[in-house]
Amino acid sequence: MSGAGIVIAFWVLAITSVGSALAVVWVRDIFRAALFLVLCFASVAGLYITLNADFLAAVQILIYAGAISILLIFAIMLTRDTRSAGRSTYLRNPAFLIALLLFITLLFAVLNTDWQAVAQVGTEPSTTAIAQLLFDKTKGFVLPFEIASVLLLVAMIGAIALVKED
Amino acid sequence: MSFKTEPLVVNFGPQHPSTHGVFRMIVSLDGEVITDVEPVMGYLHRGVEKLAEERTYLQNIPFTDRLDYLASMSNNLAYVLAVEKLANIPVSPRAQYLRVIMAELQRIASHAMAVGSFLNDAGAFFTPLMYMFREREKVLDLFEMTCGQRLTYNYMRVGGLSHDIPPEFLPALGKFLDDMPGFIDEYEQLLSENEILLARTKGVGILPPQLAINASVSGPILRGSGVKWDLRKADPYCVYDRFDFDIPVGKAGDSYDRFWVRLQEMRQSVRIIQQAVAQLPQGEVRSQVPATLRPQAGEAYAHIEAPKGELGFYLVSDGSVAPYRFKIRSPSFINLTPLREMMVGYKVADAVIILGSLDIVLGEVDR
Amino acid sequence: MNLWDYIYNLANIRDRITDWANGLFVGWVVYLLIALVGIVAILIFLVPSLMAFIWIERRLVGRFQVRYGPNRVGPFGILQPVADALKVLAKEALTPADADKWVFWLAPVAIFVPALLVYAVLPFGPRMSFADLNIGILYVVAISSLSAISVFMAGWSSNNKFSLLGAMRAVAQMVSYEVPMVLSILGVIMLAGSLQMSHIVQEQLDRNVWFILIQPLGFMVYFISAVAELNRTPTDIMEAESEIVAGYHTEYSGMKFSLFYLAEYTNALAVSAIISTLFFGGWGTAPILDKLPPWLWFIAKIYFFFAILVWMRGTLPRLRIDQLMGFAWKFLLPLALINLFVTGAEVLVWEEYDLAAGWIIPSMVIINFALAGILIVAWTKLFQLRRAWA
Amino acid sequence: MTTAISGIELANQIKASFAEAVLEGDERAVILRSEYLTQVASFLKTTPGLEFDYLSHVTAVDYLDYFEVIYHITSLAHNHSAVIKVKTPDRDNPEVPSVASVWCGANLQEREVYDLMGVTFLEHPNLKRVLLWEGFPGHPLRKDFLTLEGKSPWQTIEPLEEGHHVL
Repeated sequence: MSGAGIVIAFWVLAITSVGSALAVVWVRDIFRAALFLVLCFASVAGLYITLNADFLAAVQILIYAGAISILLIFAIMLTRDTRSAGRSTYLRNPAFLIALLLFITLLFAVLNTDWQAVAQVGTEPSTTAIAQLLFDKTKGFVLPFEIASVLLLVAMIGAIALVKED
Repeated sequence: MSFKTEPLVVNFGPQHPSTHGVFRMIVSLDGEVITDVEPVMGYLHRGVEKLAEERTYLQNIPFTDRLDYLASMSNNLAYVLAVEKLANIPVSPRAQYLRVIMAELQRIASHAMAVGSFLNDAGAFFTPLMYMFREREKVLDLFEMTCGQRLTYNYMRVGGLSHDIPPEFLPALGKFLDDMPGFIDEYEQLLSENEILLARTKGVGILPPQLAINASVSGPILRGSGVKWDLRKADPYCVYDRFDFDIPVGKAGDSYDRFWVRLQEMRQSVRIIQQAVAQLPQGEVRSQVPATLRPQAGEAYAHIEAPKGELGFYLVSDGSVAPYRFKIRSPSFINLTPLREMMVGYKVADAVIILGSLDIVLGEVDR
Repeated sequence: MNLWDYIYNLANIRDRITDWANGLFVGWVVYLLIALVGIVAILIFLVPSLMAFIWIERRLVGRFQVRYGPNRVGPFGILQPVADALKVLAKEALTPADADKWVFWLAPVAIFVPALLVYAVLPFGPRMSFADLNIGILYVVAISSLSAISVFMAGWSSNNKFSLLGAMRAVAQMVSYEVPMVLSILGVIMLAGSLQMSHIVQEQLDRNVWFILIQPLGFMVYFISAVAELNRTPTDIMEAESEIVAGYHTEYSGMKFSLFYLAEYTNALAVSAIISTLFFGGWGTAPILDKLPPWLWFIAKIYFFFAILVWMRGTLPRLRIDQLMGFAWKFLLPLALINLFVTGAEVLVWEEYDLAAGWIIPSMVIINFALAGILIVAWTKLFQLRRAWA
Repeated sequence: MTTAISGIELANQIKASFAEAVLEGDERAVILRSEYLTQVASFLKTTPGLEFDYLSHVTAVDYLDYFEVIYHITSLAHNHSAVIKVKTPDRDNPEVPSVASVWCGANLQEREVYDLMGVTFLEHPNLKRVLLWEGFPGHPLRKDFLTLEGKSPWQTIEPLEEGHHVL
């Protein structure tokens, strides 16, 4: 792959992802906002591909664009009146305050982090490397991984138990 | 834990693939569960009862063709029976037997359509419907041979039939009767043990016998609920008392039972026709009736077991050439009475199955 | 290299073009050119295949339904898809007055793009993939999960209650069937030790066993869930004609509708291809006819599985949504999980004794088929006990 | 064979319980006073030996100076049938009590009679037009329907909005 193509792809994807993220916030129609979120997720997946992280890209599509957005859509579906959902509420000012605080924190973090730039993007497929990192016998993360799965399972069973009618 | 959800009101029809014509159900849904149903009909109302008051008794026969257009012979029969009762007109034995043969062939054709479109409603992609069309086609060929028509026959006359059957009719009928039981066996094998069909229809749209009787439903729906009531046995008309046949009844009163009863009735119809052909006498098929019939003032109610249920004609005469009152007791219309009770609590997808199992024809519902 | 070599493996043509282009152009032009060649090659396969599929479906369903099917346009009605396409193009593209116009117009495109993207990784023969990604099958799963969103876009934007009902059903169904589908694929992935499509095929050819033999249960689960994702009968609840008119595409007409229609066939083709790849040895040949090009074998397998899909459509009635959901969660998911456990154990055995031991594969085939049979029967019985009418 | 119970015989049985209810009884039918209709109906439905549990049909006839509402009832258990009738003298405002509480099969049929003949059924659960649309002028099965101001009913539909009719 040539450098020029990657650069062009990066800029297109970067502008799309930032633009769609802004659209999520600004668009009044809540359903369209969700669709822009999907677009945002997808362009982030594209960014992963330009970094040769294809496993991560596929997972990004599968989980974020595929599953999380479906969850959002379900929530919209259950919303009583979506047409008026874009109107401002009494929570507007507190929300603005919290968002501002978060933004300042993030900005602070970004400026204070020592970013390690890599000269050359890895060309090898990253799937095996990720598997090595996760499941390696000595320095892997098998235990946290399993704990996370158990946690999810418990949450799922709990949810089922909560909504079960009888 | 319960959620407060917004009910969704959906209009099924008047233009919808599964309402079998222009019928409308206003269905309130909670998610996919039906909470209320209101049938709306009349989109095909042509005012037949009013029109018939302006025409002679003979001229009214074609109107009856257009009520339940899938069972015109039965409609003809019920109407001419009512006129004969009103004016005391005798009918020759041969005509009686031919009437029975035609009515039973009509029942096979109508039930074939009912079963086929019921399965179509269940979601089978037209295949059962096409198979059933194949069988109905044979009956229609027989009718075409008899009276030249394939849908609106206008074959029965007051005092008999419009004309005798052609000579090639009986051999063709014999072949049909030989083949038909095998086909019914095949359909029974293909359909009544299909796992998906069972899952979709068993326990769906249960109509308890008490409610069925109270709501005046008739025909396969009443028998599907386990009530052994068939006018061919209970109040024999024509020569039905001379034939040996069974009345199939359902057990649970669900959609499957109604479907099953129809399949079995096709079998019984074949039996009746076989006996009728064997006993068929020679002779005239039409007695002398004046073209402008003037029955004496009075009233008469004649009913038959049409494919869809009790089809009755209530005629009031004032001594003129036209009926003073021409009332049709249409089974499809009255069978819709317990629609709400049958549907509430089931899923949207069940609604079309239940409606399909009722087998309504809108020409008859709206008249 | 003679002509037969080029026909036998079409990748040789691509290599030839690459060599030729390398001498003429700079790197990125060659890159684009090869990509273009690949896209054209896929379209050359896809467009006639779609037309053939439409024709096959209509013909076959016609035969199932004791009628002729299309037989007027061209010999055996073979030009019927062309006539269909022309008719559809001439139709008016209606947009409902209260529709969300942007989303309404975008949805047909959005449903067609993922359907097409899947073709990038299908291995039509040795080295004959557009992009032989090393995450191949994961890519397929990820991309096809996007179509749920497109369906919901169509249903929501139409502003029609039937469409919305269809869309709600579609989302619920697609999310549910994704789970057993992925779990059933996992068995194959574990056996092959790779996500790469060509590697999965090569593994089957090297070991001389199609994975259907070791993964009968996985195949069954995958097949059913894939059919459910395709929304064809008996699982076409999201566009159930007799219930909700046409579901999410009730309001679509003309070319926009035909995009949905084509996407359905494109997906059906892709699913047939994936089934052949994962379970039936991909381009692998049968011993007698191994002189035929591998890609022809692959296409033949695709058509075979499509014919099975048509058969199912022509035969079965439709399930209800709760039954369909119950089937996914209570029947397919447990079976897929059990299959996963068993396969895991088998992979360990497989690695312990090397492949040379001749008894391994036959015994695994026997064990797996017996297990699949027992489980299916046992689970069905269990299901029947719970059914109210049983 | 369904036995038709003669009106005279049935009238005597009804008179035994409701002396006032019967107006007359002829060979074909019993004619009841309309105010007793519901009581007699449930009497006919529940009395052992009669048990008319099945309402075959309900209809009405316009005899110009009065309406006659006719009920064909059947007993599935005993296989006999009977006809009961009610006359409504007031032509402008004909009223009959509803039997839908006794036989729910009367529900749709009484609506139809109301729709086409204009007989009001008192205490009917849902007395709306069934075949014609709400707002249809007149009741078409009445003998004087066509003299309705010399205007066809179709000309009476008024457009609600531009191009939209609500039927």
